[in-house]
Amino acid sequence: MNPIALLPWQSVAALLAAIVALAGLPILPDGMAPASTALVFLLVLTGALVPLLRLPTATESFVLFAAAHGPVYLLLSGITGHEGQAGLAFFALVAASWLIAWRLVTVLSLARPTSRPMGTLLRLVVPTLFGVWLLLLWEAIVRGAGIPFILLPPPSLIGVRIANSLPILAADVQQTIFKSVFAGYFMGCAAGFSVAILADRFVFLRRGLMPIGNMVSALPIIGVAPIMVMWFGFDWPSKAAVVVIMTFFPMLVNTVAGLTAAGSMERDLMRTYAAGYWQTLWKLRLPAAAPFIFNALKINSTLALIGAIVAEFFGTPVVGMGFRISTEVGRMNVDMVWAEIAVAALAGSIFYGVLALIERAVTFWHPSVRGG
Amino acid sequence: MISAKGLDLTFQTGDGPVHALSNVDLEIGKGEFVSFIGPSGCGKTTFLRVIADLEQPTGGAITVNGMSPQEARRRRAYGYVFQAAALYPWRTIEKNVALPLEIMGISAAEQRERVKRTLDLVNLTGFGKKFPWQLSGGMQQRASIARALAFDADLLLMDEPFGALDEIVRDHLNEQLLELWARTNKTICFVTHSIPEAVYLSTKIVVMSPRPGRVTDVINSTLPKERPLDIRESTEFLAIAHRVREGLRAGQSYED
Amino acid sequence: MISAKGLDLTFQTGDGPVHALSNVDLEIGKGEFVSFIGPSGCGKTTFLRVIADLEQPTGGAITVNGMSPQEARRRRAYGYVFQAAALYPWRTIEKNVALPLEIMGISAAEQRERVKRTLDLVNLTGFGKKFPWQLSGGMQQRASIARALAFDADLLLMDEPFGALDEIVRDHLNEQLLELWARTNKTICFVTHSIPEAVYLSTKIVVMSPRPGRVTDVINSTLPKERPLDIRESTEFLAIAHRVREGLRAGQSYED
Amino acid sequence: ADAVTLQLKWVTQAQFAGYFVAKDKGFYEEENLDVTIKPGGPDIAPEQVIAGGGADVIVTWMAAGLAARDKGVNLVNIAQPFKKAGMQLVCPADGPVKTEADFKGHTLGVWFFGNEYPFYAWMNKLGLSTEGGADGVTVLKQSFDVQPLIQKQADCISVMTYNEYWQLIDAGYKPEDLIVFNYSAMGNDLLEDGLYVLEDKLADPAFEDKMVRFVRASMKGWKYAAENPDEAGEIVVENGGQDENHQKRMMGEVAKLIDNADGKLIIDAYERTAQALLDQKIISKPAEGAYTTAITDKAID
Amino acid sequence: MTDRLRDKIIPVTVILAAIVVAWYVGSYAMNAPFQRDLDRRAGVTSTTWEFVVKTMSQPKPTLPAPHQVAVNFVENTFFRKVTSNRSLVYHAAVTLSSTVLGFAFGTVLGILIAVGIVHVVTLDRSLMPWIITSQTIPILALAPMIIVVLAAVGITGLIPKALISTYLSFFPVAVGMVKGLRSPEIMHLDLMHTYNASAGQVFWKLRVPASVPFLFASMKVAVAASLVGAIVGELPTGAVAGIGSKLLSGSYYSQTIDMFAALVAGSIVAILLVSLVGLAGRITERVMGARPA
Ligand SMILES: Nc1ncnc2c1ncn2[C@@H]1O[C@H](COP(=O)(O)OP(=O)(O)OP(=O)(O)O)[C@@H](O)[C@H]1O
Ligand SMILES: Nc1ncnc2c1ncn2[C@@H]1O[C@H](COP(=O)(O)OP(=O)(O)OP(=O)(O)O)[C@@H](O)[C@H]1O
Ligand SMILES: [Mg+2]
Ligand SMILES: [Mg+2]
Repeated sequence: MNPIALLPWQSVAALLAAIVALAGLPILPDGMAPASTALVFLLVLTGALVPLLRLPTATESFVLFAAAHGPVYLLLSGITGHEGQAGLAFFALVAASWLIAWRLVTVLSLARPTSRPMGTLLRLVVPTLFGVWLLLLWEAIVRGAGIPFILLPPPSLIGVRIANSLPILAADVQQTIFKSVFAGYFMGCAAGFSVAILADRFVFLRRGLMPIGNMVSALPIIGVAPIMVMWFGFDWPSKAAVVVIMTFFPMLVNTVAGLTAAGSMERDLMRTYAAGYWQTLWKLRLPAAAPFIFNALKINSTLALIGAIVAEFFGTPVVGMGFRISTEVGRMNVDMVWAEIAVAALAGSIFYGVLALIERAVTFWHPSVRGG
Repeated sequence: MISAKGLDLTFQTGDGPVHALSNVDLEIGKGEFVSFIGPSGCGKTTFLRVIADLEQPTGGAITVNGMSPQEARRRRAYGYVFQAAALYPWRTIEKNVALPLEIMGISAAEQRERVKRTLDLVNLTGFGKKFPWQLSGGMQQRASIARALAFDADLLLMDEPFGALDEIVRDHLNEQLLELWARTNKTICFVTHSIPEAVYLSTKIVVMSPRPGRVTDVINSTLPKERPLDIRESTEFLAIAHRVREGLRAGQSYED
Repeated sequence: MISAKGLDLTFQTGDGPVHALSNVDLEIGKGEFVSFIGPSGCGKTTFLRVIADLEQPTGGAITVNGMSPQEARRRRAYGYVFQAAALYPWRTIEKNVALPLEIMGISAAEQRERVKRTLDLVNLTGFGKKFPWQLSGGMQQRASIARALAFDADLLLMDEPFGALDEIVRDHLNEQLLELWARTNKTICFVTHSIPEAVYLSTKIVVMSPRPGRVTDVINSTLPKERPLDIRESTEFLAIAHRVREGLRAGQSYED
Repeated sequence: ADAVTLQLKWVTQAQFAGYFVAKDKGFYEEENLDVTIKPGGPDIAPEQVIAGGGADVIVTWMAAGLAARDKGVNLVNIAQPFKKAGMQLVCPADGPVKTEADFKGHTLGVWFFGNEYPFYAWMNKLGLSTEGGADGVTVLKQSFDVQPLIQKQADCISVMTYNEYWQLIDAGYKPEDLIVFNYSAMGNDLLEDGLYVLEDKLADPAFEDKMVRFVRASMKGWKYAAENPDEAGEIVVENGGQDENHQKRMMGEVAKLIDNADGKLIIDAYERTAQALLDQKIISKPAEGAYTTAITDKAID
Repeated sequence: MTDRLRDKIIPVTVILAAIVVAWYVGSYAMNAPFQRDLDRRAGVTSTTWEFVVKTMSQPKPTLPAPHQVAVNFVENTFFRKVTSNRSLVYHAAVTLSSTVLGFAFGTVLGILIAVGIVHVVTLDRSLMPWIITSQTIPILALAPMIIVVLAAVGITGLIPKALISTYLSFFPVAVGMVKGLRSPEIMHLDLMHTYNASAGQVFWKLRVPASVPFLFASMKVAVAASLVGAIVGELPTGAVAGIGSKLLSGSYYSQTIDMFAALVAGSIVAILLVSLVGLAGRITERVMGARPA
C-alpha cells in the first residue's frame, strides 16, 4: 500500500511544505548556518514521517513535540536581526512545523488519559499549545515579512517590554482594574440584582421595567462614556459610572429571568407549606436563579473591562490602562500598547476564570456542571 | 374529612373556556384511601389541587377538615406528593426532607430526629447525605414521599407518585404505602392511571371522565384491609377491576 | 433472524465497570413477536441497541439475518422505535415519516406513495401536514412507528414505545400493533415494563434481571394469534402473567 | 495627475484650512496633483499612518515628529506653515492660579497624543514635578473640550488660541475672566503644524518634485485662506467641519499663526524645539537631518 | 386588548414618565451651578422660575433637558436633507452599513468556528478557551490601531469598522451555535445512525434545524455588539461620519444636546436591528413549524 495514504493529512501537507522550502532555499540570505538548515529539514521530515511508525501515543507525542518546536526555534533565532529577509523557504518551513504541531495537538486530543491528573494535564496542554502557536506564528510573520514594529511588534518584544515596565503596568492595573472596574462592577451588579428583586416583588414595576430593561441592554451604552467623564470628573469615579451603567441591565434582565426559572411544581410545593415570599425566594428561587445570575456576572466581567478602558479615552489622570494605550500609541511605543493589552487580556481571563470556578462550586447541582 | 358539593372549575384559556371540573360531589371520610382514575385531562390533578388550595374553584363548595382549603393550607393540614419527585437539586436528600420543617420553624434537633425517622420509614436510611441526582428514580420518589410525611399531616395528597417507575418497584412501593397507611391511619387521596394499582390500594375508587371533567362512578372496595400482592389474582379483585374498566370505557371514546 | 451466543457487554464508567449484558444466548425466528421484560437497568435497551449496532458487544457473537449488526445496519435491515417518539419538531408528520426515505435516496414520487401508505397503516390519514406538537402523545407515537415502517425492513425494534401513554390509549395501540404484525408478518422485538402488555402481545417473552444483565427465563406464549382485548381476563392469560411475575421476582431483590 | 495622500493630525477644521482651500480652489490641480486629504482624530497618530504607508505626507507637531524619528520612523520636515504656537494654558481669574508661581499643588489639564510635550518642557523649565503632591502639579489627560474648567475639575486647562479658547468665550467667560499663559509669548513654544515625509522616499527626485509642487499649492491655499477667512471657513464646513461661525473665527485666529504663508522653517525655533525635547529625554539622542529647506526653497521664491 | 393595556402599556408608560420626571429634576440639578456662575459673572438676578427655565435652555448644558434633546433629534432627523452632514439619518445610515456588514461577517465567522468545533476534535479541545480570552482583549482600545494598520495595507472605509464589529459579534454566534449544533438529543442522533446517515446528512437534516433557535437568540446579542463595535470604530476615524463621530465631535465642542440626540439615534438603530433579527427568527421558526408562543 502507498505509504502516503497511511499518513495523516497534516504530515502530507508538512512534507509538501518541506519540498516547497527545498525549492526556495536558502532559508535566509545570510545568518543561517548550513548545519542548522540541515537540522531544520531533518526535524521536519522526522515529524512528518513519525506517524508511519505507529509508536505509542506518549512516544509519538514526544517526537512530534521536538519536531515541531525545534525547527521553529531555529528559524526564529535565525530571523532575529535579519527582519524582512525571509523568503519562501522560511515561511514554508514555519508552516511545516506548524502542521506538525497540529498533528501533535490532534494526537493529544484523541489520547485516552489513563488517570485523572493525566486527563487534567491534557486538557490544559492542548489549548496551551494552541495559544503558543498563535504567538509563534505572529512572531514568524512579523519578523519574516519585516512588518515595521511600530505597526505590529513581535510577541518577544512585547514580553521584554512587559518585563521592563512592571511598575507602570502595576500602577495602571491598580487604577483601572482595582479602582474603576471593581467599584463599578460591584455597584452595577448589586444595583441590578436589587432592582431585580424589587421588580420581582412588585409586579407593576416588573411589567414596566422589563421591556425597558430588555431594550436598554441592546443599546450601545458605551456611548455615554464621554458624558460620564463630563459629569463625574477625570478620576476613576467616571469610569466606574460607565461600568455601573453597562453592567446594570444585563444583571437586571438575567436575574429577573432567573427568578422565573424555578419550576411551577417546585413553587407549588412551597405553597403547600404556606411558605412566605422571602422563604420561597431564599430557599427556592434564588438557588434556581443562580445559573442565570452567574451568566450575568460573567458577561459583565468582560463588559466592565471594556467600559473602563474606553472611558479612559475621554479624559483621565495620567495613569490607567486606557490612558496608557492611547498615549503610547501617540508616542509610537506600540510595544507598550500591546503590553497593556496583554495585561488586560490576562486580567480579564483571570476574572472570568475565577467567576467560572465559583460558579462551578455554587451551582454544582446544575446538570450543565454535573455533566461536564 | 373532605367534602365537595357541586364543585365547578373552568379555566379561561386562549382557545376558550376549559371545564376541568363540573358539578363534582364527593365525600371522603377520615382514614380512607381514595384513588382517582380516569383518562388524561379528566381533572384528577385539578381536583387534588383544589383540595390543596393551589387552584380556586369557580363554583360549588369544598371543605377540608371542616375548613376552607386556604385555611387548611395555612394550618399545614396536608402533605402533597407531586407526579415528579420535585426535589431541589442543590439540597441533599436529608435537607430536602427537612425543607418543610425549616419553613415551619421547627427546632434543629427535632428536624434531625424527624428526618431520620421518615427516611427510615421509606427505606432510605443512609442515603441522607446524597444529592437527588445520585439516586435512582424510585429512590427519589420515596424521598419525596418522605418529605410529605415529615411534618405528619393527617391528609396525604398524591398525584401519580409512581407514574414514572417500573412495575416491580411500583409493586414494592404500593405494598409499603399500604402498610404505612394501615399503621398511621392517615387519609390518602391518590391519583393513578393504573387500574390494578387503584384497585389494590383503595377503599374507594373515584372514576372520572373528561370534557367536562366529572365523577362518573364511585366504587367502594370490598377487599379486606390486609392485602398481600397476590390478592391481585383473586376473582374479587378482578371483578372490581372489571367494573373500573367498564366505568372508564363508558366515560370516553377511544379517539385521541 | 437474530441469534446471540454468549453475548457480553461491559460499560467502563467512572465508578468502575457496569455489566449491562452477561452471557446472553437467544434465538429469535422470523415472524416472531418477542417481548423483553425486566426491572430497570437489566439491559433491555442495551440488547436492542446491540442488535441495532448502536452499541458494540465486548464479548460473544451476534448475527442479524445472518450478517453482523453493522452490516445489517448498512443494509438498513431494521426499523427502530425509541421510547419517546423522537420526531423532529421542525418537520411535519409527513416529512418525519419521509426522513429515512430521503436519507436512503428514494425518489420523491415513491416517497410520497410510501408515506401515504404507512400513515394509513397507523390510522393517521389526513394528519400528514401537521407538526408533531399538534398531535396527542399517542398519535405522535404512531407517527414514529410509521417512520420505522416506512422503509419496510423485516425487523422492527421497539424500545418501550408506549411507556409514556395512559392505559386506555395504550390498550388501543396494542391492539393496532398486533393487527399490523399479523398483517405484515414482520419480526418484532419489543421492550416493555408492563406484564399484561408483554403477555398480551408476544409469542415469546424474555425475562431479564440486572447486575449483571442476563436472561433468566424465556416463556413461549400459548395464546392464539387472534387476541381480543378481553383475553386478558382469561385464565390462560393470567397463568402466563403469573409465570412472568414469578420470573421477575426470582431474578431480583427489591433493593434498588 | 500625481496622487498624493495627506494625513491630518486632527479632525476637519480651519486649522487645516489651507489644504482644503487648495483642493477646493483647484490649486493642486494646477500643479497636476490629485490630493486625498484624510482627517485625523483623537487616536490617530499620523506618524504611524505614514510609517505604515497610509499617507505620503502628514501634518504633525514637531515634538511628535522628532519623537517618531527617534523611534526609527525617519520623518523629515519639509515645510512649516505654522510659525507660532497656538497652544496656551488658561485659568479662570477667580480661581487659585494667577501666575506660574501658583501652579504648585494644583491640577492642570493637558492633551496627550503628542500634544503634551510643550507642557512637560515648560514644567521642566519651571522645575515642577508632574507627579502631583504639594510641591508638584497634578496632571490630567483632559478631554477635547472646555468642560474640565466649566465643571471645575481642573484649575487650568490647555486650549488652542483658535479653537477651545473661543468655546470658553461662548460659554460665557469674558476675556478678562481668564488668565492666559501663551507658550509663544513665554518663549516656551514648540513648533506645531508642519509637513513631514519619510526620508528614504524623499531621496527619489520624482517624489521630491511632487512635494515641491504640493507645498507650493498648499501655501497658495494658506495664503488664500488667510486673506478670505469667511470663504475658507465655509470650505472647511463643506468638507465636514462643524459649526460654520466657529470655523470662520478659527480661520481668523489661525491666520495669525501662519504669518506670511511661505512655509519656511525657522531654524532657531527648530533648534530650540529639538533641545527642549532632548532636555526632557523625550528623544534619546540629538535630532539630525530632521528637516530640509530644499523643498520650500524650490517651491517658494 | 385590555389585558395588554393593563399588563404592558400602562406600567411601561408610568415607568417612562417617572424616568422623564427624574431626568428633568436631574438636568435642573446638574445645570444649576454653571448657570449660577454665569449669572454671577454677568451680574444678572432672576426669579426662581426664570432661573429654572434658564437651566433648561442652555446651549451646552451639562445634562440637556428631555425636550431639548427631542427638539434637536426631530430637527436633525426629519428636517434635514438626508445627504446633509448634519442629518442624523445620514449618520445612522453610515453606522448601520458598517454594523450590518460586520454583523454579517461575524455571523458567518461564528458559524464556521462552531461547525469546526463540533466536527473537529482538535479544535474542540484547543479553541474554546481562546475564544473566551479573545473577548477579554479590549478590542475597542485597539480600534484606532486596527484602523491605522488596515489603512496601511490599503483597507479603508467601511471594512475596518466592520472588522471591529465582526470581532465583537462572532463570539456570541460561535458560542450559541456550538450549543445549538450540539442540542440534538442522543436519541435523535441514534435515529440517524440507524438509518446509516452520512455526516453531511446528520448535519443538514438534524444539527442545522435543531440549532436555528440558538442561532437567532445569539444573533440578537451579536447585532447589538456589532453596533457597539461600529460606533467605537468610528470614534478615531476622524469624525467624518456615523453616530460615533457625531458623539466625538459633540464632545469636542461640548455639544451635549447633539451627543444625546446621537445616542437616541444609536438606540433607535439598535432597537430596529434587534427587532428585525427577532422578527426574522420568528418567521423562520414559524415556517419550521415551531409552536406559536
Ligand atoms: N392552568 C391551566 N390552564 C388551563 N387549562 C388547564 C390548566 N390546568 C389544567 N387545565 C386543563 O384542565 C383539564 C384537566 O386537567 P388535569 O391536569 O386536572 O387533568 P388530569 O386528569 O390530571 O390529567 P393527566 O392524567 O393527564 O394528568 C385539562 O383539559 C387541562 O388541559
Ligand atoms: N452508555 C452507558 N454508559 C455506561 N453505563 C450504561 C450506558 N448505557 C447503559 N448503561 C448501564 O447499563 C445497564 C443496563 O442499561 P439499559 O439501559 O440497557 O437498561 P434497561 O433495561 O433498558 O433499563 P430501563 O428499563 O431503565 O430502560 C444499566 O445499569 C445502565 O446504567
Ligand atoms: Mg394530572
Ligand atoms: Mg431502557
